[in-house]
Formats: sequence, C-alpha cells, structure tokens
Amino acid sequence: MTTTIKKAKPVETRENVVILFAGDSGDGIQLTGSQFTDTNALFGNDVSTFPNFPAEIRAPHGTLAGVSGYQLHFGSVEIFTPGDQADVLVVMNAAALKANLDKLKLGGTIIANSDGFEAKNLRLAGYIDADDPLNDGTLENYVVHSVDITKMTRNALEGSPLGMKEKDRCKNMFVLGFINWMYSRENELTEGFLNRKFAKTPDLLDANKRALIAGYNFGDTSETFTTRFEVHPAPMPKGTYRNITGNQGTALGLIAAAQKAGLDLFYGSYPITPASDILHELSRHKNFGVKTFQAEDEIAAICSAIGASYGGALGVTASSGPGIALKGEALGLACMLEIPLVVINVQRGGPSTGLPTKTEQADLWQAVHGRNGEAPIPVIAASTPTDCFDMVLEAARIAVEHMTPVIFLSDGYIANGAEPWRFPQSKDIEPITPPFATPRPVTSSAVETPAFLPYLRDERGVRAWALPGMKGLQHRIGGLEKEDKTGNISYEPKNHEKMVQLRAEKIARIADRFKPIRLDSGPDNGKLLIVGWGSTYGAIRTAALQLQKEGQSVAHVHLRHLFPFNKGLRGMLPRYEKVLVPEMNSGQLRQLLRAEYLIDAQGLNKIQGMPFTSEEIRVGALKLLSPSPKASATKA
Amino acid sequence: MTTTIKKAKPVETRENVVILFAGDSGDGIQLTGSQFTDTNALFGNDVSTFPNFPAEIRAPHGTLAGVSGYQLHFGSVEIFTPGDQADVLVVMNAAALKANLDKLKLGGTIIANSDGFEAKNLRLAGYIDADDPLNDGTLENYVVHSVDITKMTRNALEGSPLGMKEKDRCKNMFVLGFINWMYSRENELTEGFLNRKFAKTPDLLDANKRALIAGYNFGDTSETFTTRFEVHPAPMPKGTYRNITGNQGTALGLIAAAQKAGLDLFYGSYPITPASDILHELSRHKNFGVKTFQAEDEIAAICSAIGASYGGALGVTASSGPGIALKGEALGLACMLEIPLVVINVQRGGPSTGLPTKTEQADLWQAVHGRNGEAPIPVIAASTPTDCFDMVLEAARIAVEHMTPVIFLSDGYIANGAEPWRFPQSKDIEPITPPFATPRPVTSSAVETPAFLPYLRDERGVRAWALPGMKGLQHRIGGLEKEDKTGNISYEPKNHEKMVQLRAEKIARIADRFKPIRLDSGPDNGKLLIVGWGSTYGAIRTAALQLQKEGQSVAHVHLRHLFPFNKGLRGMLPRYEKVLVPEMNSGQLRQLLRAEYLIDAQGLNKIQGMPFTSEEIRVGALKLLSPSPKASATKA
Amino acid sequence: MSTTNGTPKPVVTPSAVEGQTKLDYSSDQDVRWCPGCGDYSILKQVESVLAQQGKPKEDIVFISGIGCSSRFPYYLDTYGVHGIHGRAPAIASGLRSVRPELSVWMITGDGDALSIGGNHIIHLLRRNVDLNVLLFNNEIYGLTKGQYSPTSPEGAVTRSTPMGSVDHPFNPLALCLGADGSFIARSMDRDVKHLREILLRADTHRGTSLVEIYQNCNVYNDGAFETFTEKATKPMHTIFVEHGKPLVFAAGSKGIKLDGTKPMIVDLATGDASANDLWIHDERDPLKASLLTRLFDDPKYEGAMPRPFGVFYVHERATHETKLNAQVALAKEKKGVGDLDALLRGEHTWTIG
Amino acid sequence: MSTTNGTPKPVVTPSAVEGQTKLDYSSDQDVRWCPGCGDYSILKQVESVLAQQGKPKEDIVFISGIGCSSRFPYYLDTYGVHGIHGRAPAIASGLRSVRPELSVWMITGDGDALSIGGNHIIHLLRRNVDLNVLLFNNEIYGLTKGQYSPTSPEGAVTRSTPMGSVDHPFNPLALCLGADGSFIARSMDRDVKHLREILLRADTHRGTSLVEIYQNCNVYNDGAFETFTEKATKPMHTIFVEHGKPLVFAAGSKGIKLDGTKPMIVDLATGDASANDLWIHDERDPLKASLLTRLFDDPKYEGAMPRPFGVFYVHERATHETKLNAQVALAKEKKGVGDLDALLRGEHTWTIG
Ligand SMILES: Cc1ncc(C[n+]2csc(CCOP(=O)(O)OP(=O)(O)O)c2C)c(N)n1
Ligand SMILES: Cc1ncc(C[n+]2csc(CCOP(=O)(O)OP(=O)(O)O)c2C)c(N)n1
Ligand code: SF4
Ligand code: SF4
Ligand SMILES: [Mg+2]
Ligand SMILES: [Mg+2]
Repeated sequence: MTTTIKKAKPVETRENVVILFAGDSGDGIQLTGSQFTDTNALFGNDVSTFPNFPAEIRAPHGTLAGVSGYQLHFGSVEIFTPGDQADVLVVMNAAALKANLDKLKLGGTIIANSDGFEAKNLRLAGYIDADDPLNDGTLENYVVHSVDITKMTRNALEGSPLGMKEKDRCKNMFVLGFINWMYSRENELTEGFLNRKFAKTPDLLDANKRALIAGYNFGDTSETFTTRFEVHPAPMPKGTYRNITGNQGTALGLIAAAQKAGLDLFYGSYPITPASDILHELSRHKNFGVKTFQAEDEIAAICSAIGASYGGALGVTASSGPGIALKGEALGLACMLEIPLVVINVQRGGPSTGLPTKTEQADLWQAVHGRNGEAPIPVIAASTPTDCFDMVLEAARIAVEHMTPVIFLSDGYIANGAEPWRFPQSKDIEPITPPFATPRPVTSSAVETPAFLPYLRDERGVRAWALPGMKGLQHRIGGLEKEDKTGNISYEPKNHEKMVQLRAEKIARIADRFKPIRLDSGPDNGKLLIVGWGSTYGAIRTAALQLQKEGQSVAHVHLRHLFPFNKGLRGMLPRYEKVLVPEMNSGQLRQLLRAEYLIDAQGLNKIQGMPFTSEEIRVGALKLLSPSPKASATKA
Repeated sequence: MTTTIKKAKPVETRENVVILFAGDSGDGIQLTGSQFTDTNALFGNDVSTFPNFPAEIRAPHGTLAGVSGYQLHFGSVEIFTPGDQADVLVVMNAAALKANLDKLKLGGTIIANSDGFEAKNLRLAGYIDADDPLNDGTLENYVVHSVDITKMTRNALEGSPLGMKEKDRCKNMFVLGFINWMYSRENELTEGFLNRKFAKTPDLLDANKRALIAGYNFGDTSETFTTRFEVHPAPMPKGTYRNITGNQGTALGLIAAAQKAGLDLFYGSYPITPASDILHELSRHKNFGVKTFQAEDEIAAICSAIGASYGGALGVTASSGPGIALKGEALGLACMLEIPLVVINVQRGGPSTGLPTKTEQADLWQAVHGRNGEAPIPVIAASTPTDCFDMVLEAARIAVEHMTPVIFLSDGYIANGAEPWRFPQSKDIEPITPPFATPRPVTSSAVETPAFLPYLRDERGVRAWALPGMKGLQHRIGGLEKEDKTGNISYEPKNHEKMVQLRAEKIARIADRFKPIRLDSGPDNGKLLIVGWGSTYGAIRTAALQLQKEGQSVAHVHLRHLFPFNKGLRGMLPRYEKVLVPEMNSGQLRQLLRAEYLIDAQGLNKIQGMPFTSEEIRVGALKLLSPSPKASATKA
Repeated sequence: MSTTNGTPKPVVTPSAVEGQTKLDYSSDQDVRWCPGCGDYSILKQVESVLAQQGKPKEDIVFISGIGCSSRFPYYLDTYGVHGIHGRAPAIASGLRSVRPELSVWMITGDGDALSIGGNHIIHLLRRNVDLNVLLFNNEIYGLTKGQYSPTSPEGAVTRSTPMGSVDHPFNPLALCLGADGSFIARSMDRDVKHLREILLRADTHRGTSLVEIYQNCNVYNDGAFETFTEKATKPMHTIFVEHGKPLVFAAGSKGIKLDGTKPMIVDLATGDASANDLWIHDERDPLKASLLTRLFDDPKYEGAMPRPFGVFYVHERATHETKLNAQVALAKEKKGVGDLDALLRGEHTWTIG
Repeated sequence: MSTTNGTPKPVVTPSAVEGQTKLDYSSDQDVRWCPGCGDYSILKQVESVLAQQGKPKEDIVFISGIGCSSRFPYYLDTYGVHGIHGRAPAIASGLRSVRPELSVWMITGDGDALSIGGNHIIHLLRRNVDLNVLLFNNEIYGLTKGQYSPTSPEGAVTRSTPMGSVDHPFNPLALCLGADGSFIARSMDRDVKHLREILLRADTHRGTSLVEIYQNCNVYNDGAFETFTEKATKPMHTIFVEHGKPLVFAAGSKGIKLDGTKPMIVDLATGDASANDLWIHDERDPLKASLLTRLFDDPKYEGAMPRPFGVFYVHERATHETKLNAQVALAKEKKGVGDLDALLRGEHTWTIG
C-alpha cells in the first residue's frame, strides 16, 4: 500500500540533512539506515553513508561496546561525505546516546527511545548513578524528543501471533516509518523490501509492515512533531543510478573485468574484516563463471590465485593488512613469474590485528615497498565506493595486459560506505586483451622444435601468456632468477642486473597508458595544492570547494596511481607554493612524494580509525596558508 | 713436523696478494682457501676473503655450474676487500678456468691442474671443439704453470691403503702445500688442523699430510718455479686476533648479548641460505644456555622467539629475504606487544627465491616499510664480518633495553667472508640491562590489588618487562590496539592515535643513545660525500682512500643505523656539493635519504649478486666529480 | 630468567594456596561473547579447574590465536597472550622451551587451529610440548561473522558458501592422532560435568593435551551439535568412553563390539549380547584409538554410530622442552658452563706487537 | 580459458599419441642433482609412466615447491611451475579449479611437504584435489645442505642438531590418512619396478594420490633407508602389500596376522600358521589402512615389524574441482549464464532527467 501525505503539518525545505541512527547491534540499525538511504536515493537525493560497526565481538546488550551506528548524509546538492556532524540523532538506548552525542551539532535534534533509558540501561551505558540524561538537563542545548518506541511498537502489533522478543525486533521499522514521515518520504520501497524478505513468513511480514506504518502515522498524528521536512532531488548528471558500497563495487568490477577479458574469475581468499564481503558477494555470482576458493590461509589464497592465473583465469586474492603481510613472499613469486594477479587490500586500523572494524590508510608502504628484493608492483587506490568499481577494473586491466601482479587498495570506510552509482553499460566498458601466446605445431621429438621463448618481450616489455594445453609451448617457470628470453635458471651476474631492469622498466612503462593527470578542483597554480589518495577524497573535495568559495588559492589533486605515479605530477607539484598531503597514517604518501620529487610536502595526519571530517581538512589547509591563531588547530 | 725454508730460490717481497682458488665443488677448494687464510692471518697479514659457492644444487662434476671459488686478499698493508682482481688463479679443471679467467689481472699467474683439462673436462666446460686453452694460446697474456696435480698427489700417496677416489681427494692439500711454499709459509697450522680432523682416521691423516708436504717440496724442487714470494706482517693495531666470518660473528654476538643481559638465548629459525650457518654455529653452544629451535616454518620461528621473549629470554629469529617476507605479520605483533626481539636478515639475491647463494642489499625497504599499519622498528646493518658481532650486539642491546623488535641486516657477502678480528674481552663489553618489572605481593582477591599497568612508560617511553611467574603482575597482551597504560583492548579513536605516536616516539628516541656520527674518511666538507651502508664498506673505503690520495675532495660516511637515522646526518649531508649512495640494489637507501633530507642524492647501483669492486666505486665517484669521458663508465 | 629442566608441575592441593576461590582466577575485564554463546560455560569450567588445581595465578599462562574463542585469555587473571591467527602453538612452544616450570594453556578455534594454524598444531602434537590445548569447535568462523570452517560439514550453507560448501571437512581427532598426539580427547560445552573431568585429565597429562570441545555458536551456527547435546537425542547419538570400561550407550541398552577391526552396535537389552562381548576402551592402545576417531558418522543418517566423547588416547612420552633443556644441561655438564672469553677467542689466535 | 566440469582424464592408450617414446618427455635442461642421488631413478620412472600413459605433453603440468626434489619440473618437457617453499599444493589447487581437464603432478620433499607445507598438504588431501603427489622423503633437508627434517628420526645428528634431534618425527602416511587422503601409498627409489607400478596406480586414481617415496640423499643422509632397500636386509624388513593378497614377507617364509586389532608376525615355514590365517590386505578398508600406517617400527630394534610398501588405501570420492565446477554449471543452468548489464544494474535503480 502507499501512504498518502496529508499536508496537515507545515513542511520546511532543507538543502541537505545528516541523520545518525544508533542503537544496540541487535536493534537493526544498519537495516533502518540502509532502507532510508535507498528511499532517499531513489527519490533523487545525492547520498553518502558511514556505517560504524561495533568491535567484531558482540558485546552485552546496552553497553557502549555494543553500539552500532549508521550515518546518512542526503541532499538536494552534491554530497561527498557522510557529513561532519549530524542534524538528527536517533538513539534506541542510553549507550547509543552516550557514544554519539559528540557527533550531533549544537541545537541538533535527538529522537530517543525512552524505553532504552531505564536505570539498567543507564548503568550499562556508564551514566554516573544512573542519572537520566533525557531529564537531567544535560541535553539542554539540543531539541529532544523522547518517545517510547518499544511500547508504541508493541501496541501497534497487538493481536500479532509473534512473541514479545520478535515484536520488539520491529522497533526499527517503527523508527523508519516515522523518519519517512518526518522527511516526507513514502514507505513504498521498504514495503517492497519487506515483501521479498518475509515472503515465506507472513506473520513477520505483517508485523514489520504494521510497525512501519504505525511509525509513519505516529508522526502524522502526534502532537509533539509540529513540522516535517523536505529535501528536493539533487541536480545529478542525467542517467540511471543505483546505490552501491565499495566492497560491492569491487566485486562487480572484478566480474566485469573477467567478462571483458573473456576469462574465468578465480577468487582465492581467506576471510578477514573488512574484506570478507567481497568473497560473500562474489560467491553469489557463480553463473558468471566466478570460482571462489576459501583457502586454508592467506598464503594458500594468493598461491591458489597464482595457480589459477597460470592456468589462464583472472586470479584474484584479497585480504586486509595482517593477511596481506602474509602474501609478501608469494607476491615476489608472481612478480618473477610475470603473470596477471590482482591483490586487494581493504585496509583497516593497524599495526598487527589493530582495530579490525576501523578504517586506516597505513598499508601504503607495505604495498609499495613490502617485499624482499627488487620487486616492483603497480599500486592503485580507490577514492569512493563507486570508484572501487573503476579502479579494480583498472587494476585487472593492467594485470592482464601487462602480465604483472597489481595491488588494489581500498579501506574499511569506502568498503562499507554507500553512494549512488550511475552504473555503466557493459558495452561502454573497454575490452581487456590478454597477450596470449600462439600455440605451435608439435613435432614428435622435443629436439627438433625450436625452443619456445617464454620471456621474450614485446615493445612494452610484456611477455606472452602461454597456457597449459597450448601445443608446443611447454615451458618451466619459477622463482629463481631467469635467463633473459629463455626463462631458464641463470645466476649470471649481468643477466640478473638486466632482468631486474627489464622488470622495473616494464612496470615504469605502464604509466605511459595513464590518462593525463587533472586537478579535482582549483586553480592550476597558486598557494596550496592538496594531494590526496584513497578514501579521503570526499572530505578533501568538500574542504577544497569550501576554501575556494572562501576565496583561497587552493587546488586539489587526488592520486589513483600510487606506483608508478602519473608522469604529470612532476610538472604539477612545483606550480604551487605549498603542498599538503592529508592521510589516515603518519605520512606514507608524503614520504614517497618527497623522495621522488624533492618537494617539502607537509602532512595532515589523522590516525584514529575514523575518516577525516571536511572541517579538519579545511582547518589544516588554512593553518598552512596563514599560520594564524584564527584557524583553531583542530589536531586531526 | 715443521718444514724448514731453504733459501735456495730467490724471494720477492709483495705488499699484498690476491689469490683465487677455483675447482669443482668436490675439490675441497673452500678448505684450501680457508687454511691458507688462517696461515697468513696467523703470520700477521691483514686478510679479506670471498668464498663464492656454486648455486645450491650440486651440478655434475666438471661443469661451469659446479665451480666453487675462494678468493683471498692478504697483505702487509691494511686490507678492506677480497681484491678487485686476482694476481694468482689456481684452477683444478677447465671449468674453473673458464668461470674465473675474467677475475685474473692481465699478466697474472695461472696454476692449472693439467689433469683437469682432458677432452671430457674441456667439453663439459664448454670449450668449443674441446680446444685446450692451456696450449692453444688463449692464455698468452698470462703466466701459465700447468701441473699434473692429480698424478703427483697419487705418486705422493703410493703405498697408502686408500682407494684412488680418496687419494684424489687429497689434491687440495697438495695445492695448499705448494702455495705455502710459494708464499714462504709453513704447513704447521694446517698439520695441526689435520691432526684434529683425522684423529680417528690415521690413514686419511697420513695421506693428507703427505700430500701437503709433497706439494711444498714440489715447489722447492721443481724447475718451473724459480722464485717465491714474501708478504710481511701488516702493521695492525696491537692485540690478539682471530679469523671470523660474518655468520660466526653474528652467532657470537648473540651469545655475548645474552650473557651480558643475564638472559637465556632462544634462537627460533627455519633453515635458509645464507642464514643457516648461524643456526649451525649456535646449536654448538648449548652450554651457554643457548636453545635453538628449528621451527616448521619462518612464521613459527619468529612466533616461537616471541613466546620465548615473553617468557624472559632473548628471543632471536633469522632468515633471508623470502623467509623474512613471511615474518611481517608477527613483526607487527612484536611491535604491538613491545617486547625484545632480534630479527636477522642475511640478505641474498632477489626477488622471490632469486639467487640464493649470491649477495644483495635489496631488502632494506622491506625492513623499514614492509609491514601493515604504523609499525616502526629499528633497523641496523653490519658492514664487515667482524662488524656483525658489534652490530648484532647493538641490535640486541636496543631490543632488550627499549623493549622492541629490531631488524639486523647482514648479507651473503659478509656472512661467508672472513677477516681478522681483534676480539674483545668479555669484561670490556658493556652490560645490557633488561627493564624488568618488580613483582608485587599478591592479595587473596584480584579485586583488592590495584591494577598493574603493563603499558606504563619510563622517560624513554619504554614499558616494563613483566614475566610470567612474577607475583601480582598478571596481565594480558595481544595484537589489538591497547589502551594507554592499562594495555586493555581499546578502539577509542584518540587513544589509537596516541598509542601510534607513543610507539613512534619510543623508537625515535632510540637515536638519542647513538654515538655522534663520524666520517669513515675524508674532509668534513667538500665536493662529494659517499654514503654507504652494509657490506659495501670495504670497497667504498678502499675507493675513498684512493680518491683522497689522488687529491679528490671526497669523504665517506657509512651508516649502521638505517632506522632511525643518526641525528648527525642532517647536519653532515649539506656540507658536500654532491652525495653518492652506492648500493647493491636499485637505490633503496637513496630513496630514504631523499625523503628525509630532501637532498638530490645520486645512486651507484650494482645488482649482479656480486659485491662492488673498489674500482667500480672509484669510477662512479669520479663520474660524479667531473663528468668527463676520461673516467670510463664501468657501469656497475 | 635461567631455566631448569622440565620440572614436574607442582602437584598442589586445593588448600595449597590460601583462600583461593574460583572467582580468584577471573580478571576484571567484562566478558564479551554473545549472550548464550557456548564459550561462557567453557570459561566457567576452566576457572573451576584452575581453582581445584590451585596453582598460583602468576605461574599460569593462557595463549590464544584470533577468534571469538581466542578472546579467552582476557577473562582470566593469569598471564596471557592474545596472539595472531593460528600461531598460538608456536608462541607457546617458544615460551615452554624457556620456562618449562610454568603451566601453559592454549585456546583456539576450529579455524584458528585447523585452517590457518593447521601446520603448527600438527607439529606441536608430534613434538609433544607440554600444553593444555582447548580446541573450541563450533564448525564456523564466528568472529568474522559466519563463514564455513574446515570442520563445517560438506554442503554447509554459510556466508561464503551460498550454494553449500564443497570442502570435505577434517575429522579433527583423526588428524591429531595421525600427528602422533599424546593426549586426545573430546567433550562438549553443554555437559559441564564431563567437560570439567576432561579438563582435569588434560591438565594432569604431561605433554600436549588436545581437547576438542564441541561449542555452540548460537549466532552463526546454532544447534550444530544439538543431536549430541540435547536430552532427547543425546543417549542414542553419543557414547562416553572410559578407560577399562566397555563401550555402552543409550542408557546401557546398547553397546559397541569389535568384529576384528569393525565396530558394530549390539543390543544389550535383548540379551543377544552381553557387556563381556563389548569393546573395552583402552586409552593406551593407539590402534583402538584410531578406530574410535573413525566413529564419525553424520548422526542424520540411519544406523549412524554414536559419537564418542572422553579421553581417546593417552601416551606418556618425553616432552619437547624436557629433551631440549636436558641437552642444555648435558652440554653444561660436559663442556662446563660457557666461558664467554674462551668462546670469543676461539681456536686459532695470533698476537701483534 | 573457459572451463568444463571435471571431465574424466582422457584414458589414452600408449599408441594414442603417435611416436612418443620415453625420451619425448624429457626437457633440454641438464639434470643437476648430485651424482648418485635417488632423484634420478624417480625421474626415470616418471618419464616411463608418462610415456606409457601417453598424454599429450602440453596437457601435463608439474608443480613443485623448493628443494632438490622440487627441481624436478625443469627436467621434463611438459608445462611446469617451480613454486615457493611448501606452497605447491595451493598453486596446484588453483590450477585444477580452473583447468580440471589437465593432468597435474606435484613434486615435493619431506621438508617442503611436511615442514613448511604441512598445512597445505593436509588441506589438499581433505579437499581431494585430483593430483599425483610425489613426496620425496630423504629424511633430510638436501638443498640447504643437511639439516634434519620432520621425518628425521629422533636423535638424528645433523648440521642443525649436533647433539641429536629432540623432535619426534612424523609418520607421514599416518598423518595423510588422518587428513582423510583418498589414495595413500609408499614406494622407494631403489625398487624401480614397484615404483613404476605405484606411479601408474597413482596416475589412474581420481583424487589426490599421495605417494611417499623413500629417496636416498647420498650426500647428506646416505643409507637412511638401506635396511629397506639392500638385498641382505630387504626381505626381513619390508613387506609389499597388494589388494586381496595376504601379508607375507621374507620370501614367503613369514606373514602378519591380526589378533583383533593387533598385528603379529607368524612363521609360515614352520607350519604353525598358514596363509589363510593372515591379514588380507584390503585397500578399501580405512581402519586396516590406519593399522598399516602404524607398522612403523625402527628396523634397528629386535622384533621390529617389517615396513609396508604399496597402496595402503584407496577411496573414490568426488574431487574438489568437480564439485566446484558443478556448482558453476548448476548456477549457470538455474540463473542462466551471467548477464553483466543485469548485474551492474542490480535491484533498485532510479533515473534522473
Ligand atoms: C592473518 C589473519 N587472517 C584472518 C583473520 C580474520 N579472522 C579472525 S578470527 C578468524 C576465524 C575465526 O574462526 P575460529 O578460529 O573458528 O574462531 P571462532 O570465532 O569460531 O571462535 C578469521 C578468519 C585474522 N584476524 N588474521
Ligand atoms: C620461504 C623459504 N624458506 C626456506 C627456504 C630454504 N629451503 C629451500 S629447500 C628447503 C628444504 C629442502 O628440504 P626438502 O623439502 O626435504 O627437499 P630436498 O632438498 O631434501 O629434496 C629449505 C629449508 C626457502 N627456499 N624458502
Ligand atoms: S559469534 Fe558465535 S562464537 Fe562468537 S561469541 Fe557469538 S555466539 Fe560465540
Ligand atoms: S643433496 Fe642429496 S637430495 Fe640433493 S641432489 Fe644431492 S644427493 Fe640428491
Ligand atoms: Mg569456530
Ligand atoms: Mg628432503
């Protein structure tokens, strides 16, 4: 059914809204958030989300450790981040409030489930002698709506055959219904979703729908809510859109690459947060010839992918920092074998096991330098959820066409975050051309056949891909140094030096195919260039545009190729007085830039397992532009 | 017995001599070489050696792949390298000649075992239609002595009960005896060695001695050898010396460190060339409380060492490039746990399996950057065989006193090379002080005890070492991010950033204890500074001294601390117009220097699995000093 | 810390350490497993066993890998290392080599021990390092939210196998016995009395005591073992073996006898077989033990053999650390305690000036 | 390369590929093992088996790890990968997943397979990937010049154990059986006829065919197996088992019978026991197979059981790649061959402008 919007209550228009849903891991917060996201996206808003999961282990209900959050930024304008601060904070219990209050802007609105503020909840949340923040004035700087969501949901579900526990699980639908009302959105999309999800369990379907509608109607009827809001569609480029997370984008990009190369996709992986979802997604698409192999460990994962590539598939492996650390030796082998391989690192907080569910960019050095011997491997990074699709496709293209392993860097922030995607048409994706060798007639005796040269190179320094089964091309390859052209084992000093150089040149030449470098925004020379990479894109772009509005001479370039660099960078950097490199690490890209271009690049570093806010970038840039006390130094 | 030197034949004095012994792996070349080395060292010469093993796999007799070489440089002057070119080349067969002729200086002397130049040998060595180089004039630019060593050895052993095969195995002793004569050395030391080695096999003892003496007497009596040579003792610093290889030095340094720290030494390792000899050496010294554990793989090796350190021993692990690649994840754990650990990398040719028996310096990036997350770990490199002792001791000292893993870099060249060592007295080695925590009385109930703070730090940022068994200090540590001081798991954003900084500062502060940086030679400002690290020391020092003799404004500094750098470097580098960084890699230290100091350091890179010759360094430096056609560009 | 030979664990009577109650061994950290997780009951039994054994807390170390189960050490007020995934056996081996007097427990999961840690486990077992290894088998990867593990049955539908797993699972105890483990046992989270007994046996055994514990992950693999744990089905589908006792189950109504090497179920109620014909469990017989590990039928199938629980096999052989430390002692005895100066000087020296 | 379901290996008669002689399968690289190394004879037998099977060279792949043994692939004119230490099983598993029609052999050593590669081997065996695995067991690390390996006997004095090894060695076949291997066999370099037979059996088995081959390293561990290989001692110390035949040895003068689960040697010459009483070898019986693997006495000891050679166990079960590819086929059949555009568009879309 479709609820009809009574225009009873006044409607205010907003350009953009940041709403943060928070509750117990069990409260279905992620679902509420993603449903509201889809609804707004479908409506035509631009959106950006940031799901913030509790630490891997599920904590006791009601504790701070158990709080799950979902932040959504939607608007009638272009959106690049989930928003620095929330306009509205929806909390299902006391812990959710305590954990997220600092993310709400002063004067912001709090919608609290009063039932989650019982003495017990307050104690669990660590409110000293269980003072109820909803009533003790601590929230006087905010607009607080305290609603007994639990009770109202139960009422709405009277007569339902469900047990109390199951009924209470519908709370999140009540909230969603209410928020839909509040932002003048229909329940339609969610109803469709529920119809599919609970097709086999009519009682649950009925209950969830009733809660959803009850929430909507509550908004309509309740006295406490006097106004509702409207966020008009955003002026997005014409086209058809869908919503997508970074890990979905990565999975789809891999399938597209394999299809476009005419290869089977082999994905050898060992589960690890936050990379596992790529495995989950790919395992659902076997009808694309996708073969997923859950290996016994990360070493077996990459080695199985190497074996698959040797057999003529697109071999891919993925992990996060600790798992990538285990792949170093095999990466060296792939580099020696010179076969296609895509290695995905969905970065998380480190070092060691670190902060598995938090985001970070501290594996760049590992990607560029983390191997024994001279083992150059291209490194590519995605900057947004949708960019994951484009960049992993680029990684696969380079791997296959240049016969080399390629490292693709993502991180927990964009891997789990979602944004609208104007997905491409298959036909518009450029095909990938594997440099297959051409089989040769076999003669009955090996002696007579002129030896096949597996390490003969074309003008780009790329060798041919000879697959088992191809007649007359039998050859042996391995990790020992090879003789030029023949690939036979060779310890000859000059040959070793030559091979090291040939491998290095092959990788260096890949830069020849890159598109000319272009600024993301700003003047092509001036006071300050902000150089970013990876998931900091949205925050930097927002800050850069803001600074430009403010009349500052600031430009922004975002690197997708971390190794080799885009050749245009050499000319671009000197055109600015200063260079700022914001990173969620201690300055790893900065170190690479300084060594390569001998420029005194400055760092803006945040290592908190949380993405930058655009304000942090703006302040950091201002400090560099005019080291004045004005721009208060929010140490990022 | 002692042979008396008849002064019958004229004796010429030489300042220094480079002699290269070469033959089949089976010919006992390494023994001949090391015995002659010891004899000369004992006599008082300065010496430097370079054993050059065939590829791991034993090749068919007489083939090029099977050639084993041992180069010795000894003199009455200071010696820093095994010598660029040989004065004398001793070859047991045709393959040995073919493989090594290019290492002999024009006009040099060849002593060839004619029996090793039969048609079969010539074919195996790849001499086209088996032309005998000894007679076809190819050697006209050299002084050739063709001697049937096999026959003469057999003659000398007439009547010995040994079989022909065993008799022939004494050839190397004949050669040694002859060379002893040629350079006016006694057989004494070798006789003593034989007495010990063959104590239980009198026949072998007798045969080897007879061959040794026969060789000596042959020199004395044979007509073909008209002169002998004399190399006077070198003016070495007063003191008592022994000969030592880098791997021996490393093993002894570890034992010394453990003794000086009052700890047991636990060495967890998995065999790999060229690191295995450290394991072999240590396993012979269990009476020092040394426990060697041959783990199932490199990961288990480092983890067992971590477990041992946790238990209060000095935990050490070692490998070479490919094995080190496997230790990255566990290194991150050690960095998080903040416990002592020494990780040794005896570098070899890479990438991947690469050139296992050849030398290289291409694992520096891996050591400094090769981990996930922000995981700073001190990196120290040895520059000569004896320096291995000092530097691994330094590594252990830092590991224990600063509670951190430390990476110690050696390489195949110094690991197997030998030089005289003026070994220290135990009492002169500064003690190492582990920062043990002090146990506390236990009360019967956990609740009452004030919590112990395992991550409380002293002024250097170092935490205390609390060992299992210490009362009242029970605590739990692991790889997840920790709360400051308590060490409890914490995902709190600001805490993470703080911990990352605390760990980084702790490592940075280690530089406070370094001795002031000093030049190895040359003026403290000028045209060119050569910055070296690791095993290139001898070649660079020789070249630098030579260039200074030639009046060039060249200085040489050699880095032992690769991370953190010696603070003095910042002031030193700008005092020279140019900086040259010779490395057996593509420029890894150069990259680190450029990033840190923004200086346009130039590289001189050789990646051939072979050490630099001092001439290569000299020419490289001259090119930079005056890019003139004169200094022919021997591309290193 | 200078080390001693593998000294026997101090056999301490409960009273030995004054006034230690069970609570004593639990730490101040709040336990963070999902409500209802089988891990809680295992933690409880371990605490109770520690209390009974009464060893001083500071002489006990818990070492784990990564996984829900591997959070275990944080909850005990002993020394503890939460290691990296799969590597606990190596960490523990190093520790015991240098501190053989400590009591060391290792906590691991089916993924931690049998997937990434498989190699370390089998080498641990063959070396026979003196540890109590508790393998929490929930047939799933819990911490990473529900992928199949090496013990998940073929066809298991999990987050990484929407069409069902194609991997034939390990028979963990068969594998451990194949690796020459010296103590092999199985218990379950739900039978706390049995679990406690087995843990006690494990703690007293000198060598690697491997205990597989069926543990319910009520979030990602709920009920994986219910046939063995639930009242209704437990009697018919489980058999609790005890040394020297015949193999009887189903409340004494059924037994297992051996026809040569072939186990067969016999009915004891209908007197057509008597207890004397039955297979008598002998913990010391490696051959019979391997037959026991093969009683691994899927209970879903008609005529499935009951799943054995208890101590399958015990074999006293020297531990790795005992032999290692004995060599050190012997070396010191033969060569004398190392003299650093003699070592540095070596064999040949020469003096200048 | 699009892949097919695990198609049965083409059963090719020797004549199938015209004029292929044994020599045909050897490459142009000169073999670089030490003179006298046992590896030579194994290479010879493999070449002969390849020739007999007569598969096209380009359809054969040899994959190895690192070690003397692992140089093997270079010497054959087939496709080959000389991998990294211990990881050949993973490389081979990936290859077979995407190319099930190829014939893949894996060459490994006791260190490569059982030390660093132990985990991959046991997972390979449980998954039952269709490979012929030749495990060259010389009870030493050859390539790194003589350290002890996981199969070296306790007390072995090697370069890394001057006082003798303190590690209890693996019983390789017991371990492999414990990992549910589907084909378990043992042979030796010196008995070329037997070796050849076993290799043929291995090549025809569908699944992971694990063949342990006793191989003499005459440089670092000479004579490790001489009791089993030398004329004088071989008869008394070896027993060659064949399916359906009684366990007899010592030139028919002795046999082994089973007393329950206990093997005992009986004398056939003195008629106090007859062939009928003997243990009849049944390749399909996993329990008996595990008893066979336990005949592992050190021949040095009085009354030691003879060491069995031959095929211990064979079990036909679906290979991993067959099941994997079947799922792909099924998915295509059910959902239709993937349509990229449909995938990219997903479930909810909206259009602007
Ligand atoms: C090197 C590495 N790889 C992967 C992971 C991710 N990971 C953590 S625990 C785990 C498996 C957990 O399963 P199990 O061992 O059965 O423990 P459980 O959670 O079921 O108790 C995995 C794959 C990791 N932390 N480190
Ligand atoms: C990662 C890694 N670790 C260690 C080595 C060194 N290594 C090469 S072969 C080998 C063991 C060889 O023994 P085995 O597998 O029994 O083969 P064999 O030489 O005896 O045939 C070792 C330790 C290596 N190459 N790579
Ligand atoms: S996920 Fe499963 S195993 Fe982990 S804590 Fe929850 S219930 Fe226990
Ligand atoms: S070292 Fe041993 S195994 Fe290796 S080639 Fe030589 S004899 Fe064979
Ligand atoms: Mg589990
Ligand atoms: Mg071996």
